[in-house]
Amino acid sequence: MNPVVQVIRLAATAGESILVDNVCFDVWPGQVTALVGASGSGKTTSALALLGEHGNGVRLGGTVEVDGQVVVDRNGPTSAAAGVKGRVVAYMPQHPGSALNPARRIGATLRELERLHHPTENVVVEALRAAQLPSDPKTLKRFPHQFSGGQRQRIAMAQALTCRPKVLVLDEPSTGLDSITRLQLVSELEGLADGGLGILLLSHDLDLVRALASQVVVLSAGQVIDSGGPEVLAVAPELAPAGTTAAGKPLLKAMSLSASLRPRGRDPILHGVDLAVRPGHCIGIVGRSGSGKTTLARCVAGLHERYTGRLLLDDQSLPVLRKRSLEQNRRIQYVWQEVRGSFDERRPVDQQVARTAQRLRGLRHTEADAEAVATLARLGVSAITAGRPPSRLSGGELQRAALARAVLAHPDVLICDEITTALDDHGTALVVELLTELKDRGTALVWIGHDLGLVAAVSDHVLVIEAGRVIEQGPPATVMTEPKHDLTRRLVRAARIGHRPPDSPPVLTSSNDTRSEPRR
Amino acid sequence: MRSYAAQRAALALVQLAVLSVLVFVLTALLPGDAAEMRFTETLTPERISRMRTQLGLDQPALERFGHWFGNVLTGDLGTSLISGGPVADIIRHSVGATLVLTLATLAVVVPLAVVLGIVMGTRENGRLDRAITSVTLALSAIPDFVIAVLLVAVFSLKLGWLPATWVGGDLLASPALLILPVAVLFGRTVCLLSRQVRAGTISALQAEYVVQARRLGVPRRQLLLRHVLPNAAVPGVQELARTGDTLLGGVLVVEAIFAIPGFATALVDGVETRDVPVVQGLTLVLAVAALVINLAADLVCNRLVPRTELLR
Amino acid sequence: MKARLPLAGSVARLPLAVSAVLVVVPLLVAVFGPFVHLEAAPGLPYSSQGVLGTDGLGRDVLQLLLSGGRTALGMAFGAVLIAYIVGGLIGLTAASTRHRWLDEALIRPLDVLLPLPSLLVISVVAVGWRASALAITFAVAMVNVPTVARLVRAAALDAASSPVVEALRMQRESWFGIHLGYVGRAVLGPVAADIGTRITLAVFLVASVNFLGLGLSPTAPDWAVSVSRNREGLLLQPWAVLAPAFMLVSFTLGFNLLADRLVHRSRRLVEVAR
Amino acid sequence: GSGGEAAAQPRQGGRLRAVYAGGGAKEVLDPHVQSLFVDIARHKAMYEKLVELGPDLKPVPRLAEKWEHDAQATTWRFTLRDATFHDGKKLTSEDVLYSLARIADPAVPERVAQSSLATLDLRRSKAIDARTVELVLSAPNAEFPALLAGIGTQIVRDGFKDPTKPIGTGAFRFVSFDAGRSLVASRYDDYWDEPARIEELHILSAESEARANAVQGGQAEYANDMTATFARTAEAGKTVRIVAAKASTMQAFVMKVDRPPFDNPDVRMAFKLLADRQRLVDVVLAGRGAVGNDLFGKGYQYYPADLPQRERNVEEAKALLKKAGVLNQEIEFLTADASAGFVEAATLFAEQVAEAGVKLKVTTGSSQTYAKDLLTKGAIGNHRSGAMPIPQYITDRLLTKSPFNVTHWRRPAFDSGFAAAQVLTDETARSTKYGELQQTLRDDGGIIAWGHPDYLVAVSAKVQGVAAVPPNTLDSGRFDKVWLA
Ligand SMILES: Nc1ncnc2c1ncn2[C@@H]1O[C@H](COP(=O)(O)OP(=O)(O)OP(=O)(O)O)[C@@H](O)[C@H]1O
Ligand SMILES: Nc1ncnc2c1ncn2[C@@H]1O[C@H](COP(=O)(O)OP(=O)(O)OP(=O)(O)O)[C@@H](O)[C@H]1O
Ligand SMILES: [Mg+2]
Ligand SMILES: [Mg+2]
Ligand code: NI
Repeated sequence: MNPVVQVIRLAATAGESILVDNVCFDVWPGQVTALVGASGSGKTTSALALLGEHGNGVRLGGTVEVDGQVVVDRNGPTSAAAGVKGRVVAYMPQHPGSALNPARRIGATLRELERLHHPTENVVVEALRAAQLPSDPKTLKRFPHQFSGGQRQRIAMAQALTCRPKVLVLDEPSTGLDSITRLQLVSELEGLADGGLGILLLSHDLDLVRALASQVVVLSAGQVIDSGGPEVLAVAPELAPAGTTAAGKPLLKAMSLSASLRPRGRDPILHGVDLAVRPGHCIGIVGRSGSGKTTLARCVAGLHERYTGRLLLDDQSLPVLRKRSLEQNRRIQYVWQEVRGSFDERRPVDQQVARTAQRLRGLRHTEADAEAVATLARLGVSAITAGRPPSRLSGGELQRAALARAVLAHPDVLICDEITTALDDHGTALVVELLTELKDRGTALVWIGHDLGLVAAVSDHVLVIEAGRVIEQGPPATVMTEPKHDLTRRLVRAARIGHRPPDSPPVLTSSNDTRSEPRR
Repeated sequence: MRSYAAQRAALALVQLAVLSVLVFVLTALLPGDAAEMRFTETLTPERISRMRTQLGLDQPALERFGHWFGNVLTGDLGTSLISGGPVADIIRHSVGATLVLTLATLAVVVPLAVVLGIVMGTRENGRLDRAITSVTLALSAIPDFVIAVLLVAVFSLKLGWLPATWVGGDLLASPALLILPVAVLFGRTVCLLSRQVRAGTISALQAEYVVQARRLGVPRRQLLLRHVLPNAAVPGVQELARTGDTLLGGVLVVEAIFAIPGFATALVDGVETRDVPVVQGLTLVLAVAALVINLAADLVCNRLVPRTELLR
Repeated sequence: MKARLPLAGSVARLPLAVSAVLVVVPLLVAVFGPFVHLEAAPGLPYSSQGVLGTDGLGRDVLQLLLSGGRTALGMAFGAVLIAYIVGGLIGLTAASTRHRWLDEALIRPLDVLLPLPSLLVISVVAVGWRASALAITFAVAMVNVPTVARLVRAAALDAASSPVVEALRMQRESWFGIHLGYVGRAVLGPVAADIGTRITLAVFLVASVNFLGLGLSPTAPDWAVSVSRNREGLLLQPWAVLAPAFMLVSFTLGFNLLADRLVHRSRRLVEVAR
Repeated sequence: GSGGEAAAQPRQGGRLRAVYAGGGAKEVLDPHVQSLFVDIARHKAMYEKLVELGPDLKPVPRLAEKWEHDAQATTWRFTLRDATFHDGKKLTSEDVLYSLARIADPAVPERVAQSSLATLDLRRSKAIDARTVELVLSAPNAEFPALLAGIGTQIVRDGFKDPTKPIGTGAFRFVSFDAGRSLVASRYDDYWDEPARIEELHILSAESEARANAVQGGQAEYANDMTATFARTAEAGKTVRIVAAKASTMQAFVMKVDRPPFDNPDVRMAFKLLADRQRLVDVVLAGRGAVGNDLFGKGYQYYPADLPQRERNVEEAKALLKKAGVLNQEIEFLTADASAGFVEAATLFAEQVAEAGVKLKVTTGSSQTYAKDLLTKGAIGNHRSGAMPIPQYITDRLLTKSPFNVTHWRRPAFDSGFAAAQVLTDETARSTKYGELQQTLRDDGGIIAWGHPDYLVAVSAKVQGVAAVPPNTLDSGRFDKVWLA
């Protein structure tokens, strides 16, 4: 059997800078080849070369041979590249949802691709089946916005499959997925590979790679530093769950908290959630995407005003943010999930961070600046980087700046909403270190995350939320090892991909996806 | 969807009712009344006041408005205070010319603007893009009455190629009558529209879904027609709906210069002669048209790109 | 109204200097022209006496040109200024209020006004307060208020409901800090893009009103009035029409080109910053 | 003289499109309600009056073949011509009586001739036979035939009710009408005074610019009431010919003699002396007109042509103004764009008056209400008058009870003098008396008649037989004598 894709000494340069250099890998039919590496290491650049595609001002070199045709040679993309697109290589971009044309019914696009590539066969139905979607006319008549996020991802997959390519390139398919959805993805991909498709997987999610790939190529700064079977990846250390330690009076209490989207309780999101955090304690909140975690956090932070129930800080009633006193404001701080939106585009990041200390702790300008720079440095963000406007910072850097902004208030309760999603292991470690120190000084933490291992490692008590209700809670050790609720069990089991093969095949019906109800 | 339509319709009814009151107040604020406007050197003041009584203008304003409003609810727009003829007739007479003019303009402008916009958008900042932008920009910068005066001077009076006025002309016999008026209205509209289409094309071309379609092997022509055009048309359609009012301002100038007996002229005449029922009727028709056009534009946009949010 | 896509997408191709000259000449004439007095003996209608000949009343066209810009441009600028003061205030208040009813009370009436033909408003004002520059200015301003208010509100609302404002509140930033420091600056962009087109539109509208004889007195030296009144003599003495027309076109053309350039520049800056 | 250059044999047939200043919705089809030029032209094509006016505004017979009156000029006997209506019915005395009754109907105040025919006593008037009618006046009036030639005196058919279905005795019969736009009429073959040569007549309405464009662009063959500037432009080309009736109408400034400062005769005289008539004629009328002598009706019957022409005299005016103490005062001049040249004349006059140290502040009002505003507001304004017999002008504008007395000239002596003149059946005696009255007016009245514009009609080169006569006279706007070469 021959590899369907051969990449030999691929190079990509943009002016002076070298983006990718001397990269070699093969893709075999029926197998998954994974390109792994930190953000910016050249994964996307390498993969797009299979289509002869490159960014503005980027030059390609080396050789890329796809299905016996040379698409890239020493002089860059060849004329054969156009023939490869779709028919041989299908590329799924990082956020497939946005790759669907909002103006066209999904059927129209699928049929169009069918006419283009396989006019005589009925590939659409087949592709939909492979992507686990119904193929009835009603579904085909819907527009992309009438599907849930998970379904949209599968539609993009169906589009790629309609071309019936020999190679499927998947760019970061697991970003933002909860563990159950991620598990579904694994089994979908396995099925496709079994059908003889060659898959190129680009990811920094090592667990996913471990579960799927038969070849792994590790990139770093545009160069291959290691390649071989999955064994080249170090086995992830099992994070030991932290035990319950500190005791004392609860610092923050929420009692039968219910929240809704619209006034007077219409469109409820949360239903009677109780919650208590002690000083120096960390409470972890997990749950599937869209279960209401952020809403709960925003209620506590005083940002979500449409709620009923009681919030107590030190046994004193806690109003919404607008009505909080300076002290109450300082004592509870929130770190945004979508960090980029929470920074003002027009001011340097360090100034925005320092402002907290000025406004909430009355520090002078220079003192505040110094403290901001120090905190950012601890988190691995240099002063030079932080002096830029937010648009020039990477997602990971911005995430840490947002944490610093909240920490500068010296809060008593710190709410962290998925603050490590854009971080690599090193960054995560720096964050955990800072938070542990805060905990030791008596700060209470509310930690929201979908990485169950990390949650278990940081928190003293875990809440599992589903559709706005707490369905299970307890010490992380208990919740992780003896989950009582069915969903918790599935979450835990699904989280273990790459560690140990799942003991039973996951359930793939779309009703398990809380976001899969078609929206109109 | 149905509740949306009902909501829009209810809002529209309220808008129309408030608008009627507003127009009535506006015209009531004007000095003089219709009887006075009929004053000529041969009518004595005593006869004028008798006419005022006959026209019912001596009744309190509120009563007159109530009377008018009640009639409108039954579908009767009343009679003109000046000519004594039914307002509906006046509207029917004047709407035709303006409609022909506007439709003819749109028939020229819309296809051209779409083509130009797409050409410009696909060649962003290229030489062609710059050339078209400069030309349309320059066209749109010339006030319509200046264009009109110059066009008439050159093409009708100097060269004698085209008719300069609708007086004595018959549109059916000589469609050339339309050329100059349309040419005047053409410049600004084509500029506004083509630039919206251009912007739409550029953003659609950069959109992830177009890039993705190209990656899946969709050829360029098909890409432009099926994937780019519908998305690029949305800002254009919205602009078109908004242009209505501006276009009407331009139409007045054109109607005045080419002596076209149209809507805008009738409206201004109505105001000048204090013919309140005529002004009310014309405004009502205009407002209904504006509301319908906006609703249609929203629906079309929603049809083109279904995610467009309907309410605002 | 949603923030308009910036009208201009591309760089003005003419060199900056040309567009600047196009704008500045009519502006200078408008501002300083009225102070210049030429010694021109009255002549016969449409004669070629003097630099640019005479108009239909035997007046010197050059002298008229110098005194006619003040109303032609001043009324438009005044109207846009008033529209922005009134509309901007309404829009900002509506966007920043926490009381939904206040927002509704401010914005709903504008919704109702939107289908009111501007033509009607202007002709009523023009007929009612004939020949008053102030009245026409106000009418043109009032016609623009609803759109300006909605534009400002939409832009401000986007900013005011963004997480940035929440973050600023979490930092206990003052009301002024938030509204002038962030929301106001966010509104500035769309407003700057809008002001360019709005001023040219206002120039057009004012000029059209004057042209149609609904505005200033027919013997006023205003550029648009001159074009209107002298077009009859276009073939006898073209300068009486062409000179004022050129001034108007020069201003709007230059202004359009400049606005186009500015909008493009600001967009490029944003793109570079990304 | 005639406009037609002694062309060859008149040709039959064709369509003539004539454009007049439009009145929009104000245009009417009822011949008794007319007031606009375009209405008059339209009705003239379809209807006729008993009496018409000659080129010097002297009454000439029309539907009335001849007339005679008793010694006091109170009882008038009109003999009708053998004419038929468009529906074939012969013209009779009953039609005349019906028409006059219809005009006088008090329930319809807009019938224009109501005031001028107020002295007609219909109850005592009667038909003598089918073609003789006797009209009796409540007060003697030697000018009665001229009144029957006034506006809105058309003879309609007995029982005529629906003005939208016009039936008259005129040279053209009605086809269609669209207010503010057009009237279409076709030749009436049984017209008593030689049927028209053209087949079809369109009378269109349009503003001045559109009229010019239409006649130049070949979309009309006849354009009424053109500007001097247009005439200048047209004469440079070949397609359009200008037919000018010299000095046919009047342009004037009117001062209210009962309002300060014009209640002082010295001020009135000073203003008359300040007007630079030649310059006004040169600029406002672009030279197409004659200077005025502060009197209406230059060239008409009863005009005192022997009075000396008033000349400009700034020094004398200054002295008078100083004596009256109005130097350096500001006076408001109320004008409007109601008629061509109004604002221009006002602006120019303000400059001329300024030379004597009086500031005239020109205020432009609404053109729609100007006629009424002039009557009630301000102290000085513009005035224009079309052609009409001098006695009628005086009746309408210069008597105590005149409805349109814009100068507020209310002098009992003048009134009685005029009344005395009107009953004089001897024309020479009447003429002398009128002359005296007019001299008082010229020296003491409030009218500064600065110019008499030519009445300009533009016709396309192929139109022949258009007479250069003042408006409102028999041959003006008369299309039955016109032909297309
Ligand atoms: N058009 C371009 N011009 C210049 N540099 C570029 C261009 N496109 C990408 N780069 C740079 O090339 C490097 C590799 O980019 P690439 O998108 O391949 O990274 P990646 O491994 O896919 O990262 P990620 O995980 O963030 O998607 C990055 O440092 C990036 O900044
Ligand atoms: N502004 C909104 N408009 C409509 N629906 C909303 C809005 N905000 C939240 N929701 C819905 O409320 C539910 C809870 O949202 P929330 O953001 O709290 O979820 P989450 O648990 O934080 O999810 P994730 O893990 O994806 O961040 C979701 O179903 C979401 O779709
Ligand atoms: Mg990438
Ligand atoms: Mg969330
Ligand atoms: Ni809008």
